[in-house]
Amino acid sequence: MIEIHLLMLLITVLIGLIFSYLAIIEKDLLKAIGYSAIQAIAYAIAFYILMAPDIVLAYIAIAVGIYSALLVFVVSKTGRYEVV
Amino acid sequence: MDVIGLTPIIPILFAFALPLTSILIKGNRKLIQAYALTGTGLTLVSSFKLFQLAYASENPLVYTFGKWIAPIGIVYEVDKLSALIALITAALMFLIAIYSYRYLEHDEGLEWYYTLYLGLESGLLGVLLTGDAFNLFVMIEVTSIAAYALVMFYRDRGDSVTAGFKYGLIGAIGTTMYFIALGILYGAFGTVNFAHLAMKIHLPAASFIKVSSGYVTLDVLLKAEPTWNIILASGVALALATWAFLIKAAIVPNHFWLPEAHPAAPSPISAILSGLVVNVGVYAMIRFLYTVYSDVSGELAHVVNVLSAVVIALGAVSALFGAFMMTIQKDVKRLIAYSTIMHMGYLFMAVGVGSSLGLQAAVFHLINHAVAKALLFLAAGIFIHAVGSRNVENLAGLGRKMPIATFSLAIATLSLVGVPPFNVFFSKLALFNALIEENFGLALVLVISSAIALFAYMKVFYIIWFGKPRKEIEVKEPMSMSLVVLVLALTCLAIGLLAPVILDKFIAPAAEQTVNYQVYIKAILELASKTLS
Amino acid sequence: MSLENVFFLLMKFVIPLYLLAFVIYAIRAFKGPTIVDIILAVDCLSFDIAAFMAILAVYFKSAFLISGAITLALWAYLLDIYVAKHLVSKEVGA
Amino acid sequence: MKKLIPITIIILIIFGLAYVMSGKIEPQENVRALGKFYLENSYFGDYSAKSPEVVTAILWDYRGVDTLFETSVFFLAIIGSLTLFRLNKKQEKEAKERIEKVEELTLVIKTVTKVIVAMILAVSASIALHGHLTPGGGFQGGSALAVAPLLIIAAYSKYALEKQGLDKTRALILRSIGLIGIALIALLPLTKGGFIMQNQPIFPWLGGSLIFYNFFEYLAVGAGFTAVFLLLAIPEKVFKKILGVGE
Amino acid sequence: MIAFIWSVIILTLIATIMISLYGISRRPNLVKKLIALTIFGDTANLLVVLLGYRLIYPVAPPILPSLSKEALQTFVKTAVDPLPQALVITAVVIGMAVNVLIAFAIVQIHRLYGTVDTRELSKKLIQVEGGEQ
Amino acid sequence: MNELLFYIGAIMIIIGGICDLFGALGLLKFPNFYIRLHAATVGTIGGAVVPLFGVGFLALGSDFLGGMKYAIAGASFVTGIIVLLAASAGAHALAYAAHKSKLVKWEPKCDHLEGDEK
Repeated sequence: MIEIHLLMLLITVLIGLIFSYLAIIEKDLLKAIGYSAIQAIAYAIAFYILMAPDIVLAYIAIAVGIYSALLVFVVSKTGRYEVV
Repeated sequence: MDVIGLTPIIPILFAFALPLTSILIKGNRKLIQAYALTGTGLTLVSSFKLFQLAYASENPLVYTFGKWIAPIGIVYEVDKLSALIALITAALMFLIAIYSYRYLEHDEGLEWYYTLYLGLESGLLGVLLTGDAFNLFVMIEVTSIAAYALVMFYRDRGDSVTAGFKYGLIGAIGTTMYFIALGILYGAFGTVNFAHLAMKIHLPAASFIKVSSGYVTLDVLLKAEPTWNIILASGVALALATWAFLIKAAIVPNHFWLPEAHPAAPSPISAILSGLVVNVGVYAMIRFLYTVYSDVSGELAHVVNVLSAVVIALGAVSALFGAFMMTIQKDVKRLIAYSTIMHMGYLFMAVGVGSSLGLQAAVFHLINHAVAKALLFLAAGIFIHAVGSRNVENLAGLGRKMPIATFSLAIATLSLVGVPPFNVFFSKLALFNALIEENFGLALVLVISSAIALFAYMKVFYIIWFGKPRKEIEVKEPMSMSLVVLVLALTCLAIGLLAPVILDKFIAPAAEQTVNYQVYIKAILELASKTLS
Repeated sequence: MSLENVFFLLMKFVIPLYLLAFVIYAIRAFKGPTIVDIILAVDCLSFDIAAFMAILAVYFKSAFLISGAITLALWAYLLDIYVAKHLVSKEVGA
Repeated sequence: MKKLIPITIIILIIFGLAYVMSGKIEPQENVRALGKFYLENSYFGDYSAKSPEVVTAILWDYRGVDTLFETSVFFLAIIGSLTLFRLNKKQEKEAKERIEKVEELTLVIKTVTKVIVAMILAVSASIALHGHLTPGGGFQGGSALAVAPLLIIAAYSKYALEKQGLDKTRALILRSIGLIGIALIALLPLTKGGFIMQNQPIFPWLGGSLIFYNFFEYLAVGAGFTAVFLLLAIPEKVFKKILGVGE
Repeated sequence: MIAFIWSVIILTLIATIMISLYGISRRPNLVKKLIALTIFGDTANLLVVLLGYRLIYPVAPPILPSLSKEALQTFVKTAVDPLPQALVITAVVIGMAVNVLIAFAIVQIHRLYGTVDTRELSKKLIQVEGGEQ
Repeated sequence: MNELLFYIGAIMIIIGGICDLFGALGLLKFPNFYIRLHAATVGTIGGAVVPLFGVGFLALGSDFLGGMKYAIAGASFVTGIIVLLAASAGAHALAYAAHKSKLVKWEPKCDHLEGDEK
């Protein structure tokens, strides 16, 4: 039965890996924020499966909410596109 | 005993209440200054009391927060080393608080400045007193975040904001590394307390310590075996932690933030950053190498030896690098910042040597460097405050108009390059002795870099004293600022003159106690058995 | 067959369905092409994960795990509003 | 699709390495001694914090000093942000003046936001004040509370929030009250001959002092986030004028 | 099988850390650096929580379900390690505090220089230093 | 009674799972953003709200959860109501933003929001 937990964990962690990669190479910063939000949601459910409800509550608030809102503010005050 | 626990709590309590107080007193500058002086003064008194207590007792002092003994809760474990450095820290912070008032007379936001300042003090003291590796992480973060914000205090100057940003980014990476290291340590040893870690590492050797407690749970807790391969885990964790401390102490591959961040801050903050905040890295390194991983045997010793070699090499490189970079600087504060890199290189060389002599030299040099470097920045700050520029050329000829400041600057420079009657000479002598035992080349590095630094300092000094003023400006020495630098200059001289006594009375016992991990563990265990029976 | 066994049988069908849906949402988020598509996918993903968390709470038989779902729903809505506001007017705050 | 080539290679390498590694790893099935100690003692036992929520018990009782200074890290970060964006009295008034064109979102969003704000207050308070029994606690509840002003800032504007009387200074005052409350609760045991942050004999009921800590932390965190985002919400044009740079 | 999936998870997290470090050091845009920094901190936290997990079934969160001695027995047998979770909550909050401060610094840099690109920033910084002399 | 509640809940969860999958497929396959919004509604209302209420009923009806079934049920209903409000408003906000900032290329037969441009 533990394999089901581990498989769910594996899927979330892989989604986290792929979307952090995308967030880092994406040139449109607003899209990068979206990708990093997906990474944060994936990690949130990973914390959930790891049986850490306290962290889930704190982490969702910070990584999905505060970081995204903060980054949207920062992007709206600076520039939207990254020049490479 | 409450004084141990209260020492870091007093400044943070004052910091918590300052924003509210400032709203209540409508931002009156004098009252805010008085408030800050009260906060730092109380801390100074408390840390002096702590110093007395620590030197009066044989064993390290232990304070248990919430009555929880060692591995369960957080303890503050104060040995002579931490008490000594804490005293220096609190004293310097108090003096610099006096100095700051005049220096910041043209700037708004004094209440924010002092809130961050008190937070910084609390973090520094917490780093020194704590006996828990995770609490060390939290305290390093308290120190760093206050430091980042203070570097950016001149928010309308681009260079200072950029420097603060870089400092923050690299600092965040470093502390996260340390956090991963802590995770690995917990995974392997099942604890994050320094004494308990030391006990698990010396597990066969530590069986001499009897736990006279009837409580089964605690007994199991103390005797639990490490769960992972401790050699691999120690290696990875030490490497990550060392990287973090190298960042905090600005040793060569990670030094690049320092020459930008230190000059960009207001001069009193530069003095604190260069004199005290970089010590965090050195102190934490000493704790890990000398207390937790002292006298290890077998493969673990191999790991520690490799680490020491790396630390020595990086220290030597940064000593030379700092010295060379000093000679080409035009900005006074940047020059002093590079000198900090050089001195941190010395300290890491001494820490890496691993002998008792090396530790003594490192501790003595750490203290001397803190005093002298703070003095240098403060004295330079007086000139910068008068002229409003950091360029050496603009400071030309000011020396004759400001005798006290120039006198202090002279003492600071002479002291830092190691001229005999002043304090740094004696610690450099001790460093030289310690290094020549290890390797002749390292001693040579010390001598060469000192000579280069002498050249760089003399150039600055010559310009300030004999240079032709660019334009005539009326300058007056501000009394409170001059007083502070004078006190520090006299301290330099006094430490220099009394060096053998100080080395004998304060430094040697501190070094001896730091290396003795058995006493460190015993203090915790005795308290545990006493509380429980 | 007791209710508990029925429930676990149910889970064997429902969990793969949800995981598959998450992966498909993730693909949409990856493909874009515009920012609103990504945010819409994030939105759906987070609301569905909130539902999934509630289901898993029954599956793990623990009431403590469910409060994450409420917060996730709240914050996902916040993200929507912020991105929408940024797209409508340059300043988010005003 | 071209973007995915490097990541595919990375994942393949990971699977290869994991195949090599998997023989050497033992799945961990036991808790470490210290963790077991906390599990056994947090409610029952001789070293009890009288809280069935083990994580909160560790956070605010066993390792309370960590959390006290963690709170002060957050406090210093907010003070640092205020230092960076500091305004004097006149400039603050200037920042509060409504700029001419304020883009508000549609009526639908505003109405829903109103309803949700009301729900947030209830949910966040329950998360925070049951922190010693169920997951959650001061920080989690406070950050949920902070959603309410953040939603108002986005859906209406920051001026709407300030018109209701919640400006930066008030948020800062609330925050200071919360922090001073935490510090006083931490120091209170000293007067009864205990240690700093001691819980049990001094606060003898369920959860002990945890509920006070959670309440004050709830206030402090909620107000702190509000202050940060109110500062960020000042329009760039206004701030550039105050700073005297650009355009 | 369990060990294989477990090691894949750990290696994936390490790979994520590497990618985020690449992002911090190599991407020129400061906002991108901040995004990478948040990912770095989160991944480190997840890695530490993973250390406290137990590979058993059933497994429970570290919260006592009911206040009775019988419940305690099964609870201790099934609950995961609470200490890493407590450490991680502290680390999450601290990381958030640092990131908020860094975000403010980025906004301020943009106000002063009009750019958030490191290459342009270093050019402008050199200009300023040259201008002072 | 319990069994009835349980089976109602179970059926709602199954409906939710299927709706979720179809919503996801729709989101993947539909050609442009405004059409994808319809699929998103299936995904959020059908895929999240329905199973959340389902979990609430199911938890009320299942005795194997013991005393915590009321907590689970209550939290699920609250989450369900929040999602019900937030999902629709969020989708509306995104659609409004997309239209206002002219992000998405489309050729409408008639655009009722045209007058709202100013």
